[in-house]
Amino acid sequence: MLIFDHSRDERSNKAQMPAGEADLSDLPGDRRRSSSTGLPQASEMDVVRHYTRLSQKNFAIDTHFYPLGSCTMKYNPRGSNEAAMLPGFLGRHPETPAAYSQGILSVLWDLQEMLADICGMHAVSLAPAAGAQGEYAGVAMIRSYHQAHGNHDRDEIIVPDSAHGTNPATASMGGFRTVEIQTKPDGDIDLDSLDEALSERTAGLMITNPSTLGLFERGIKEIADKVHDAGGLLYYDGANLNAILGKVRPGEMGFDVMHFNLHKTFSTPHGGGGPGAGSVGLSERLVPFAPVPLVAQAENGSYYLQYEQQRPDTIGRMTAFPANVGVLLRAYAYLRMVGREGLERIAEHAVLNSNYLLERLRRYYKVAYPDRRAMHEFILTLEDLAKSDAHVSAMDVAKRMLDFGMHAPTAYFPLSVPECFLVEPTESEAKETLDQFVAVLADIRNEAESDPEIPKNAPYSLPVKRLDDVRAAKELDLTYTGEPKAAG
Amino acid sequence: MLIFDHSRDERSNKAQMPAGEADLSDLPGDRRRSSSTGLPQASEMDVVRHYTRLSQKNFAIDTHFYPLGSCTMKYNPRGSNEAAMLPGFLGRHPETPAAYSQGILSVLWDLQEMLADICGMHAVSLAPAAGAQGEYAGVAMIRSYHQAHGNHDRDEIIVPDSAHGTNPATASMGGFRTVEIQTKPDGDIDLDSLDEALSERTAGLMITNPSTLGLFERGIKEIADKVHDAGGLLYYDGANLNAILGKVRPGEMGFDVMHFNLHKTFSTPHGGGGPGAGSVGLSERLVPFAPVPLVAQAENGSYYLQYEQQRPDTIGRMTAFPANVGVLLRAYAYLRMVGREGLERIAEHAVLNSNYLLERLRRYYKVAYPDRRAMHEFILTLEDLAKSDAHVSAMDVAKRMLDFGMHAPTAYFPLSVPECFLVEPTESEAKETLDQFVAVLADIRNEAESDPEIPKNAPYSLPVKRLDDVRAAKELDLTYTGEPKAAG
Amino acid sequence: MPFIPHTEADVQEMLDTIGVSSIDELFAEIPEAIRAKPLEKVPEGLNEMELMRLMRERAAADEHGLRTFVGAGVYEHHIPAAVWEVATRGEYYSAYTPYQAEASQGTLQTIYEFQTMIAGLTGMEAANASLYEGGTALAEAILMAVRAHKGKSHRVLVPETVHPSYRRVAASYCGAQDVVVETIPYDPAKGTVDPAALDAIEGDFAALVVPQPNFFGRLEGEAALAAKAADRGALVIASVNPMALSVLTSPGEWGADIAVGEGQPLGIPMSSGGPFLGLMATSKKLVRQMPGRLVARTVDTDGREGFTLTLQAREQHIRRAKAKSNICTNQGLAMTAATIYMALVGEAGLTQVAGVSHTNTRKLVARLTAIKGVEPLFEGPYFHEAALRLPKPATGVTTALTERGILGGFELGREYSGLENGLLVCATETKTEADLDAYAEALEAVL
Amino acid sequence: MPFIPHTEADVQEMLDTIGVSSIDELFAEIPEAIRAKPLEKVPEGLNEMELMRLMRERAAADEHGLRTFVGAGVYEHHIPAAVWEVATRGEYYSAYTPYQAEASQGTLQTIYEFQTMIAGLTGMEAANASLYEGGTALAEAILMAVRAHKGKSHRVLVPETVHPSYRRVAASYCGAQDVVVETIPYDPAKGTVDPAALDAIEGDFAALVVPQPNFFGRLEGEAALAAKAADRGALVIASVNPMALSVLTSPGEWGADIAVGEGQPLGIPMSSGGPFLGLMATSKKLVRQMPGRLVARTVDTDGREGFTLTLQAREQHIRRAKAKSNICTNQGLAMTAATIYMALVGEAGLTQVAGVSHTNTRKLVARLTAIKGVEPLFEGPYFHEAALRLPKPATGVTTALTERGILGGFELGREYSGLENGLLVCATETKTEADLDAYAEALEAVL
Ligand SMILES: Cc1ncc(COP(=O)(O)O)c(C=O)c1O
Ligand SMILES: Cc1ncc(COP(=O)(O)O)c(C=O)c1O
Repeated sequence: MLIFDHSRDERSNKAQMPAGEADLSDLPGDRRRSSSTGLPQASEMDVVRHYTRLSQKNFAIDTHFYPLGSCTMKYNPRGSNEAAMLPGFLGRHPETPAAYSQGILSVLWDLQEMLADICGMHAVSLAPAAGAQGEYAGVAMIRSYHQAHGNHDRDEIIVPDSAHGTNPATASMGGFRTVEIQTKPDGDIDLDSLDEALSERTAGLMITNPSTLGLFERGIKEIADKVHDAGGLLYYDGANLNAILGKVRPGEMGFDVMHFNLHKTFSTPHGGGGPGAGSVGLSERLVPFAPVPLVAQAENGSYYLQYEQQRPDTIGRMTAFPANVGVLLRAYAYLRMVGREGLERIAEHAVLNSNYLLERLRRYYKVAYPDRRAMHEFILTLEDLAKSDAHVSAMDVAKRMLDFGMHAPTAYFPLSVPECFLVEPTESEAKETLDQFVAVLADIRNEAESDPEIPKNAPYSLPVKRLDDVRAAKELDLTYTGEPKAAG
Repeated sequence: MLIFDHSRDERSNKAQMPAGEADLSDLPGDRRRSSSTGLPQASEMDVVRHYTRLSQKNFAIDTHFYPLGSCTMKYNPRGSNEAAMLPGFLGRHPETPAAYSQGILSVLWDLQEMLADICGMHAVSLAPAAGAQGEYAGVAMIRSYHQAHGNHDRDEIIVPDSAHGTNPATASMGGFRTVEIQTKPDGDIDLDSLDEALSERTAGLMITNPSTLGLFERGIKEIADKVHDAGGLLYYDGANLNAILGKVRPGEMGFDVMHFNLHKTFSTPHGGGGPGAGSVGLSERLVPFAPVPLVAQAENGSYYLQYEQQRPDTIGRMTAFPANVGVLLRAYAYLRMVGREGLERIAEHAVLNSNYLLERLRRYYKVAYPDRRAMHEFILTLEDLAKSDAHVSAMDVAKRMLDFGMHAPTAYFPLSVPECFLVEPTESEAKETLDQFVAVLADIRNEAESDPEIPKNAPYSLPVKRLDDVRAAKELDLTYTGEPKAAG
Repeated sequence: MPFIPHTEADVQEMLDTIGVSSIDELFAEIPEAIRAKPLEKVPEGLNEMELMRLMRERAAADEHGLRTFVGAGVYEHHIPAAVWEVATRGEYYSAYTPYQAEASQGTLQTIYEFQTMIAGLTGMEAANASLYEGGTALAEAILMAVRAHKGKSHRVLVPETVHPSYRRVAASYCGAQDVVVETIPYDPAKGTVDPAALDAIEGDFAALVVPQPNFFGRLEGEAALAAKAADRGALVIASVNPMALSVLTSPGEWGADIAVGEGQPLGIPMSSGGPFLGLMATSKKLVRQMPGRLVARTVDTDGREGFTLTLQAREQHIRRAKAKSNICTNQGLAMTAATIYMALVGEAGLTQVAGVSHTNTRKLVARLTAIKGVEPLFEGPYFHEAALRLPKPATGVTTALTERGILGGFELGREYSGLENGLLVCATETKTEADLDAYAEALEAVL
Repeated sequence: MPFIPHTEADVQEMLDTIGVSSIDELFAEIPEAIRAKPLEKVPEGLNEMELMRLMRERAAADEHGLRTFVGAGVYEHHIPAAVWEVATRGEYYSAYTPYQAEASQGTLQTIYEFQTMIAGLTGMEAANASLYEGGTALAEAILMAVRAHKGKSHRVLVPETVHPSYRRVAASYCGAQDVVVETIPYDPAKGTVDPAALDAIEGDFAALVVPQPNFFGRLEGEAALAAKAADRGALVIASVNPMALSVLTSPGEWGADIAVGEGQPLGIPMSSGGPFLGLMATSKKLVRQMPGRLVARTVDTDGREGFTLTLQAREQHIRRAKAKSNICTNQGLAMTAATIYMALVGEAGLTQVAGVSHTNTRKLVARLTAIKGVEPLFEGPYFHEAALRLPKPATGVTTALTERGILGGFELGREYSGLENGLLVCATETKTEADLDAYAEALEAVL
């Protein structure tokens, strides 16, 4: 049932109807809307009931194990939410003068400082709204840097074949051509392939470390040297930072610029797709180009925001208003609760959970990089099962898991490993839960071999059975126009 | 899975662990606990996940139609909750001096005044914690009144056979003997039976009007006169006030004392069993005996609480601290949003919904009082079905309804009608929902007649199937001791 | 109107179905003579925005930034954010009493877990699903003890060290049933009841109430008291603070037959006095005498674990005039919150909260008694709350303290004649060193 | 550690299973040379109680009780309590992007409803599941228009009456892709773009942006502008406030090909600037050029209605370097809140909120222009926000107003040279008559 089905003409929710006069007589008649907006007119109770029931149809961290690789689905502390929803923060208009905003600005300043420390870089800008926008800020700074140095021909960004889609997409948005390099069978970057790719057109290299294969790139120092020698800069995709918090710092690995995914590493949370925050860390040479605003401290110790005026070489603004402040507040709250020592413990237990699962699952599934130590996540490949007579794909196994009350791992990413699962348990999950997960995956392996139709038609116990994606794209029913969806 | 299954020795939730020193060395060793409390030691995430998932196993107003007769399951405005949870209210210690508490006291004063107006009585005390406690306060006042008038022999309270269980139970707690009187076939109280019951031992009569049969007691004036003539007082059980808000006032019907169920009529909400508030309304002659505290206004206009000192004839305190203030705040918020006119509209639409359902269900089920106008609720009797060859009881039909996503009406109450359903839709429900409810009940009637095993084994789609109450009482497993519940 | 979904068309259709021409006709059975006069005190309705403006103003009027050092039965503890975020989920918040078990497993299992936790804390075998609050819980325990007493005595002994308001509630509840609540005095030097004093009391009694810690924060000689009562065939009712139970021996261990208390410290805000949470636990033997709802674990027709209300024959809706109590609506949501609180802090956390609170109170006592003329009122151990003697009447002192932002404590003279200079202070885990210093400075200044 | 459930025994067992002797060994592949130095700026962890104390202090530091009369792209509207109580339910709050459709029907159906509502408001055929905020939504629309433009022009015309910060974001986004964002000046008397001015602009362009209302609150000649752009083969991008769409003709009706805007007025708190909600809607024809997630209604294998992500080939995770945008994480939770908001207020409610806001601004303008020397900056109709000319520079005036508790408006001189005396004011439905009076009094006093 759609919310529109609860709607009736004339129905209205009086408690949400402002009482004042609504005199629109000064608006010219030809500007006045006469068509319906189509917004539903339902009772407040029916709205609450509808969305409460809808929400129950989701799997979420608060209800299920959710080992989605590359996404760091860890516990989202309710304390962070409460702290971020304090009226003093929520009710502040972004145009409020700094003199009346020292509370929030002090939080943002502290966060900048802490993040800079964590990434081992010179400065941090909190401006970007998500990881991908952080990447955009990063490549824009790389571009500005080269231009400032008179290098107008550096128009290539190198990315490994295992890179997340946002990396090449961002390179394109930044006006760069993407050059893809290969991964060796052991999961490290193929240095020959890198050598080949590097040239005087190289603007930079974007990588994730640990990589999206869940492996620590052992040649990182060599890679950094090579790129720097070739005149390029190194971009660090911080999506996997959880694995190395307090253990290794991107700055110390040789990276020049990076983004954090605060909604992953600092658990702000995911919200069914967002919002996030993609704060960027910068080495000293990139600081002039940082996206604005930056929080700065005046001589008298008070905080204020710096914009284009104070930072003429900035790549500019990422959003019309300062940043996803509510997300930053949650990240700050989380970081303060976790603390210095806690950061290392996070990395350690995330890696421990991942290696434990890997070890236990080896018996049932093929590990993509069996001889490597996994970091916070690892890859299984189900190619054998998919190519067997059973023809059970990673998708089938993923769907079947849902019936057992487990969210599936990321499937079919990275693209470089066929029929893969990228499994990231995070440090939040107890051993009992991991053991249950192993049991479920073992059972499904059994089913797949003995009765493949079971996984192939899964799921059975969810609000819907398997959905028809092809029909979705063909009919492209993107908005409700009053028609029920006919079967068949 | 129980919360205790998520527990492990040594596990702890550091975010909720105060950091200070815990030095108990001054406590004598023989007083120090060495045994385990058995509280679980689970991670914060597992606790949140556990109770989030548990909650999903409930039907509730926010998820389902819940036409529980006598319970007034109407929409619980989220705005009332937000208003009551403001930190200024929540953080106040009850011993805070009145001078620092004018905000909350002004709310409580206003609420006293509004409730007194609504019930048409002289004063209101907000002290009682729930309806039953309001009843207790009422009978205690009746007792004090008679004693103050030298009538020490009035030790009987009269209640109709359809009365709610709390009425006779309260009479007993108040030291009274309960005398039961009959209801006529038309649902009104049998005046002959009343005459017979009345005597110089009569302390009072407790009734609900509309009665628990959902009928307006037409003889109320006569009844009141008879009781008063006999020297008794009239107690009004306010559980059904929703039906007559702004239409009839208990005081004007001749009642001397009453309780409100703020958690019903004013939607504060039910909370899975409570808390409630059972504020009492009093006629002038009972005011001296009112339970304390009462909110009073000083000469200078400021508010304060009156206790035994100012009110020496009080029946005393109902609770150690003033009242269920959080519930009172929600009732106040609700009342302010609804407003004067809204109160009448509530009564009207509650009665409309009830009569509409009654009319539509007549075709499928036997109406207990077919010739009477229903008020906010009405009774069906399923005796015919239960006594038919199908042997489908009201309980079976109730359980089957759950499968259709409808909470069952109150069943087997009032006791005076066999195999009954007491159906109270409330004003919050839209016609569409009522129509669906009719369709479901019609379907189940069909099932019951054509395939009685279906309702008799229902429900099928809930977290559990029908539960074994007999075994529950026999084994009396009231606390978890680490044993799983064995099947069989 | 707010919260009414009907359109005019709906109303017309419904009236047509019913066969009347107006809503008014539906009220035709109500005699004209008793129709209500228009309400005078209920103002026009507000929308939610207006309501929130009004309520924010009223709430803000009470935000004076006072630092709370008063306990006296209500304690300011930290409440984890998750407690009320989860407890106010619609499925808990807007459900009724779990009468339809299959559609109420959430509430029912939560109660079962709560019962287990309370039984664990009190060291008893069974606990109910809540009573209104600590005072009525004590009153109900007294009535229960009288019901259960073999010798059918109607006399119950209640030390003066029991919370004065609890004693008042007990009086309100018991008088009508001819239950005599008799006070036992305390030793003015110690602030506790001398167990030997019991020997001086003659005649039968149904029960003895033992507060632990008592209203002064002092630890009673609970085991000795209990033993003496048991020797005389009386039941023992423990009146306890659940927070204290994480560090003190449990009533079950020192011989209580019934344990009652106020659950407010377990995640319930001080909320100006309520809603709170009445706790009651007892032995299996006495469970059928216990008032209030009980949940049992059982199985469904497939043999799967499930939860349901049980022993309902004790309750008013079945037993009516013969019920164990008239209680119906209880404190469900507060019970849910307390369960989540106890699960979140866990065994170790509760001990730590209690321990830090106790230590903070000790530190406060040390700082305050360092001030000239301030000394402990009683000798002997206390838990997380202590009675001090000031050099002058406490009432004026607390007023002056409040002006300095300190809610300084409970003035014992309000309840105990002779203790006009007595002040009962408490510092929970929420208090910092700076808070303690601020109190000491303020007190020094106002004395 | 907080939020880590492992016991020592767990860790030991897990290490044994893995076959290593310590956690450190798991990090053995990381070269020693690059191991991190100890962190210096991250303090010791706090527990939740300490955190809340800290955060309450910081939040309280910003509670100055200012009355907000500034809009300029962010508007203070009442947010029904139900919006965030439901949106922060764990199932919405802690879910990921709905990639596993069957386990994400809650989020997916919510998006589908949101798409329907936004399409309805804008009068367009399709809407996406959100972009970051209004500024990036405009930037993405410009890039999209360039992609879609038949003539392959890389030039886009943007009036100066578009929000200055939006234009800055567009510049940040477009430069690298050689898209030229060209400014069109406004008529200084009217505060709008003269449609005739378009005729003077030579050459091809891919798109024209039409703000409605524009940054000054003024209504542009939207239909004329759109018609002129269309005539020249350019696409029309509407940049709109969704609140205004309940009372103004929709972009779909006046010829827009793409409509973008800031969804903040729909139940999102001002939150110091975010998270907000980028809106984008377009025609079916252009939907394959649109960035961002899309949800379609489809059926499951039983033929039952269900929802799933669709046209993912536009997105980075499939199309990579050729994707329509790099966006991945969007503003999901804000989208959920906006959907609930729109459902709660409904068609009539949104019109009423817009109407009362507009009327309040009119009343404010009347009161303020009654003050000597204060007059409308532009002639012609505006929606719920108006530019005034003060008798002196606005900057000093707003500072003085703030000291009197009034956040008085946006100083236009900050963005428009020549408008140093200009002040952009706004009064939403949250403002009472008393608020309006207070502003007028304060302004009179400080001028
Ligand atoms: C490896 C990697 N890089 C970048 C991103 C993009 O981050 P965001 O979704 O915050 O834009 C993701 C997110 O899924 C990712 O996993
Ligand atoms: C008719 C009637 N009277 C009294 C009560 C008792 O009220 P409470 O549950 O608030 O104690 C109820 C509640 O169910 C009731 O329905």
